[in-house]
Amino acid sequence: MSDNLGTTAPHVSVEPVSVMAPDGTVLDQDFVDTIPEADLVALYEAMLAQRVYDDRMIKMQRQGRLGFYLACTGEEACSYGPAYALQAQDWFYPAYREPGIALWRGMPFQAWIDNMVGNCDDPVKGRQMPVHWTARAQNIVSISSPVGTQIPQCVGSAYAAKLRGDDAVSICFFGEGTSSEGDFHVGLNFAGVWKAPAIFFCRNNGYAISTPYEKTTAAKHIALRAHGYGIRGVVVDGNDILAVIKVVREAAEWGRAGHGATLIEAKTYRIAAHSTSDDPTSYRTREEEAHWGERCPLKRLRAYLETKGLWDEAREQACITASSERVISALGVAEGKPHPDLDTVFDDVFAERPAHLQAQYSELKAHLASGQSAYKPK
Amino acid sequence: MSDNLGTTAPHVSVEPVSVMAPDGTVLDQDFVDTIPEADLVALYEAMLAQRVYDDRMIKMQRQGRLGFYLACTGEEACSYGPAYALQAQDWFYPAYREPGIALWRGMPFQAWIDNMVGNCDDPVKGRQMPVHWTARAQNIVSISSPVGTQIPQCVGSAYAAKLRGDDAVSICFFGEGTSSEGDFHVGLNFAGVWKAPAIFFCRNNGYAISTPYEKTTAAKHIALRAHGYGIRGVVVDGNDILAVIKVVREAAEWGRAGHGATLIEAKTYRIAAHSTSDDPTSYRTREEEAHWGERCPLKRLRAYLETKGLWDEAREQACITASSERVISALGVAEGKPHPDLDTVFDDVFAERPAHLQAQYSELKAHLASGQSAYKPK
Amino acid sequence: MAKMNIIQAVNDALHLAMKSDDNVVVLGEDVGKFGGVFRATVGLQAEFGEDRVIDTPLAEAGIIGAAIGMALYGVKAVAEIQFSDFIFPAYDQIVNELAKYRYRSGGEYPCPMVIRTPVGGGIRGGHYHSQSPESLFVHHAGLVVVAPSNPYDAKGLLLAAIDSPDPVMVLEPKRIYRGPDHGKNWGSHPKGEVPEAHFTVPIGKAAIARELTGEGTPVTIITYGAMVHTCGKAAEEAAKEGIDVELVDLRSLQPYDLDAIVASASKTGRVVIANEAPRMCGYAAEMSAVVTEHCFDWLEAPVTRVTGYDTPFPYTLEFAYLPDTGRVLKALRDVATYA
Amino acid sequence: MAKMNIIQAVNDALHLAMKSDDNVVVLGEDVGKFGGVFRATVGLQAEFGEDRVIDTPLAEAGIIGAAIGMALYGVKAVAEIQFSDFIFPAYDQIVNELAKYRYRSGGEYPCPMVIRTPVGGGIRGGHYHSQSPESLFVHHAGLVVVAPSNPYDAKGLLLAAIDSPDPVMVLEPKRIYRGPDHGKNWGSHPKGEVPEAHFTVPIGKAAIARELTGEGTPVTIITYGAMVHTCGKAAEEAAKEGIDVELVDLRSLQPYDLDAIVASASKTGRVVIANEAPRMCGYAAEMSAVVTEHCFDWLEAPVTRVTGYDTPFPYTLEFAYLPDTGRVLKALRDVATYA
Ligand SMILES: Cc1ncc(C[n+]2csc(CCOP(=O)(O)OP(=O)(O)O)c2C)c(N)n1
Ligand SMILES: Cc1ncc(C[n+]2csc(CCOP(=O)(O)OP(=O)(O)O)c2C)c(N)n1
Ligand SMILES: [Mg+2]
Ligand SMILES: [Mg+2]
Repeated sequence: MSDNLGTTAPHVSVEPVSVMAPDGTVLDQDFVDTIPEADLVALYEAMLAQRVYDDRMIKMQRQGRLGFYLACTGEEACSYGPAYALQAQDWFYPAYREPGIALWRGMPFQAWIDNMVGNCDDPVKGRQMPVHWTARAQNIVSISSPVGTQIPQCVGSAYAAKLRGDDAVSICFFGEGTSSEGDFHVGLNFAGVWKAPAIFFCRNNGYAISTPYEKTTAAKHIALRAHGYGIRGVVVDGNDILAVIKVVREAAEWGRAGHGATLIEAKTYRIAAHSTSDDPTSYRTREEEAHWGERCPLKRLRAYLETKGLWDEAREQACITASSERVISALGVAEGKPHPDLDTVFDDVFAERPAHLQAQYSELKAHLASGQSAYKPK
Repeated sequence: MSDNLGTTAPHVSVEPVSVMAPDGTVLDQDFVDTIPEADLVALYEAMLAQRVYDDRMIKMQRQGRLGFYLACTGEEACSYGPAYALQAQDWFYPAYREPGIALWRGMPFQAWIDNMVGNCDDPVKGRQMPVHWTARAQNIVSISSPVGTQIPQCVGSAYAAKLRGDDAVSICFFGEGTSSEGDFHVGLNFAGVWKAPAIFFCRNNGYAISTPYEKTTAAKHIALRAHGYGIRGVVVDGNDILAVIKVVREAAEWGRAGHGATLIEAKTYRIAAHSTSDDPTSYRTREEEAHWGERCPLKRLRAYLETKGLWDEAREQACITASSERVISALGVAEGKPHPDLDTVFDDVFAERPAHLQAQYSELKAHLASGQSAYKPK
Repeated sequence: MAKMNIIQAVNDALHLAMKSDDNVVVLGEDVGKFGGVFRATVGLQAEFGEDRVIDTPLAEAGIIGAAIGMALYGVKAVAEIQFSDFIFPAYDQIVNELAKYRYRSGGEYPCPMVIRTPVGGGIRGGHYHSQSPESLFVHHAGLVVVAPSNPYDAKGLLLAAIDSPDPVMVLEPKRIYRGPDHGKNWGSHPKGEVPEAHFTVPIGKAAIARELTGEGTPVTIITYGAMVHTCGKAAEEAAKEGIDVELVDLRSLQPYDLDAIVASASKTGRVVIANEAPRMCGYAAEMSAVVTEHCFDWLEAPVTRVTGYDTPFPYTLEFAYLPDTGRVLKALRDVATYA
Repeated sequence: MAKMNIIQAVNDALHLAMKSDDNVVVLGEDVGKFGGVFRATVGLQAEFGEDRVIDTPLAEAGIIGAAIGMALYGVKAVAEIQFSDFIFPAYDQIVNELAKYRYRSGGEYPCPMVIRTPVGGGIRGGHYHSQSPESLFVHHAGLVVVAPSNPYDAKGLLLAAIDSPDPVMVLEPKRIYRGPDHGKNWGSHPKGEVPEAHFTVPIGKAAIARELTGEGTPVTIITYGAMVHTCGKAAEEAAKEGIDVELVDLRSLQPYDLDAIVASASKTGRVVIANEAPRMCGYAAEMSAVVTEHCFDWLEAPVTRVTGYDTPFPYTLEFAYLPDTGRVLKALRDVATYA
């Protein structure tokens, strides 16, 4: 336990927490020792697989097989780390760049892919764009496009758990761009007053689409804002998955101990484009991208595992091949499934379908049957 | 100039700035000397008059002569101080508890009273509740009931002035309760990025209606939030008008010098009820009220003026009597004036009255003429 | 049965709900120690504690956002927004999040919670203490919206809202909180009699606040909230002139009781719709369109709206602005004599 | 004249306005270096500098709030909201502040500024990149709301908006940004010809996008934005079946062109109203009510709405959800054959 946690008075620190240097050298062996080697390997494999999924999916989107995709390339540690650090009863509010939350916590891979396609088995029933999945069984809350809205919601869940006497913390993910929204402020302030066991995980990846950090805020660090809410504030090297695990664990302990919330700022970099709708060449340099490419979280963990003899090029290639096959095959399966049923347009608006929606449903059904609709069911 | 201003790197300080102790003892003679004695007397007279207006108006409201009133009792220094400290070209966004902005800057007293009554000469044409005046000639922006909305607007004006090369700062007033709204965050963050010559004046009077500071935020000071926006942050004794003048002047110099915004937190106390719709007896103690009553800004300045021989009980009584007569007579005049014309309902929705509003106007006019309306013009 | 005004009925409903279910939480600005600016939550914090009756910071987005999070987790939040004019900082949370949660999560995350908020004019509140925002919420699918017009319905609808699996907005007409006549007199009103036990008023069902007598030209009025009383008075006046009004009190705005509307409109063929909100794209517009679509062949006169004007809400001239008995009466005469 | 699509027309209008008046400022998320996610502001920052073409922090309330402050001070801000689905964090600033400033200040503080935002579906955006929020702004008095359906109007209305003394919202139908046929083909459309100089399209005036030919049963369609093209195609189909459509492209939603509506509806007696937004309390409801109120004696059939359904906006089934040519055609047949 860091001395940052030794007291119940929240503390704000902007010295980035790191466990490994960019070249994989261990800076905090004690912490590394808390994580079984098998887990380190599993985490690396999962991040590498994610990299492969992301690359594949972007290609598929270019081929017109997906409507949209958004990768977490370079930021894998910021979702696999927290997913690993927290417990089954904890609640997650991911943004759109945290696939690791889903996949590490056990959302079925095929369901995740079905969401990318929006087919009849998509957990959200084809209602949202790709990358907006949900996983109730894993306490992972439905992803929203509007950014920041989930921050006060996460505080509500954290408070509810506390009220019920449950030992659960709630964590919310968002980018540094999102931290400019009013909901950020409102949520963190409520969390402070309520001493809610919440963790606010800000991925500072340098950009909000094209907008660089300097145009997002004049604050040196987002974590400094913790001062204004009377909660803990921590900066972490977001490309160091072990450091991420460490700070999330500490934040969870702090919350479970009844001390309240923590704002974590993870410094990382969005190596990929914002999404398949974006082209970063117009707003940043190739040098900058290359610089961060070198510091990517996979390289770092791999270097460590290799020194320990836990990883090698053969395993690397095997993992890449297996992941690639896995995603291609799942995508093929997903593409083979039909569209969600017409009912899905009118269901789940309310618990029961009211008369006016039943009437609209009948009207639309007749329209499709007439053969005059622009929509062709699949 | 305090060393707080000696550098261009914004600094956050939570040591309350004070110029006079609560008993009137001077702590910073150099600063006192920058203010002509005549001005000190004028400021005291204005604050005392304000106290009288507020007391009278509350009585009038109880007698049913006003629909609503809201006093600034105990917080007079927080509007008369900034009004004095700033310049003619500066822009003001008052909340509802800053009459000093209007009256010190020269809004005609009768117009201010006409607003309380909502008569035909009310500058807002009887469209808003009392205490929601406007004074374009003084660069004082229209008061809104929704709290916090003016904070980003103030940043817009500050930016506009900078863009035009005008030497104007913009100042926005709000309570500590209001600092919980999203607009607070959004506005201060924009100001930071834009280095806008804005001053955010937070009157921390301990309550948001019945909600005490501890339920508003877990932050020790609102001023700490400046850390999160890369702007200056200052705490001031809000019952010390000279200290208020000092920090506002410094903030204005900082802004005019191109360094950007300042968040000022003025620690004060709302001695009166929130408004004539409120009764504080259920949520706070008489002792607390008495404690702060002793520390009121009028007592403090009066003590100083008396030591200097600039004030005495005779002048006190004369001022009270004159102010009382002034407000009673103005209120009588205001009550004698007719209601705003029916046109005022349909004017100013747009620059020109469109056809549908003209039709609605004609309809209403006919209705009134029919004698069947619930409304009786005065 | 007990005599209650709307505030007491709301307070009583909250009290019952909190007592019977530990899972119910009340939150909002000044709802705790103070009991709310309209006193609707008085006594709750003393009885149920600060953890369940929460004085929140001043931030509507936080109140609704946090209540959503509670709902997702399984706690039933009843949030108060002090005045509906101040609900807009939470508009995004309500329309993009609350309304859409169940749908966008494929049914995995329903979001049952309640928002209570006082609406409407008539209390000398001017611009920002008088608005009627119902159509702005009805337009977004996913929100149940109800608007009681009396103490009985206020209690029964609020309890139904708390029991509902959907998010429900309860729009409380503040001008009749303490009585329908200039804020007085629930005592003598039949709907001022309210059972003390738990009961619900079904969501989606209108009430007939005045039935046809069979004497005179039949006309339907469709309305809700405080306007039920304005229209009721107009109906009494109109009766003297040979106009026989069936007064439909919608009670639920989303979903609404199409059967009741069609039954009345097709019977009378003459329809007046009244609401306080501005005309353009207000709830009355929807009712007008619906009546035309479903009852065209029965219509003897154009469906006619009596509404607030398309201006912000004024202060001094409030009672000129607000649709009053005289304006409803004029509309009744117009449709009754239309030929 | 030049060939332009809507994006180019918008870009051209902004360019002209900024060039002729130093006082015009553009702000929004990603509008500067990147030129906007739809590329509407491309090149402006390079030409007019970072002070006048501002990449803001990600906060819609800040964009609109700051633009209001600029307007009060005398600077003309043209704010972009990246998608209208994301406008709701700024809803309070728009409806409680911007809309009411002139009124609540007794005319002392007019607030002329422009909000541009892409609206509507058809681009595979699902829930949160497809909404059509017009009625939510029209309901609040004080906001001018326009909705161009082609490049010519897009440029002319935007320039009129920038010249206007009132706050104006320009709702840009994103699905036809680059062409009316599945996002292609402004090239061959007559309104793809746009004058290069400054010109304005008058606010408050509708256009007749298709005139009656005199052959067949006359029917009026009232619509705007992208639906003008869906309806235009339906009108062509309908002509083959003996239905003769007068297609009213409203262009301005607030204020709207009552004369044009009444002229057409009273001529044809049969009216279809089409909009993409959900039905309940949508803009079509207002048009339906208005037509009934003003043209009742001429109506041969119930005024009929073709709208989005009262559900959130789906992704995979988007083209089932969106009102299409077939649905408009069905409505045309229904009203044309009504007896
Ligand atoms: C309220 C809202 N406004 C605008 C957008 C459009 N948008 C989507 S992502 C994004 C940038 C987010 O940046 P950041 O929070 O830093 O997250 P990152 O994408 O870098 O992970 C924007 C502006 C949105 N989704 N929601
Ligand atoms: C957006 C909004 N929500 C709620 C209110 C109701 N209200 C009016 S004043 C007030 C308390 C404000 O407290 P604070 O900001 O501390 O200012 P003070 O009254 O203490 O000067 C509240 C909740 C409002 N005016 N606006
Ligand atoms: Mg980012
Ligand atoms: Mg206060």
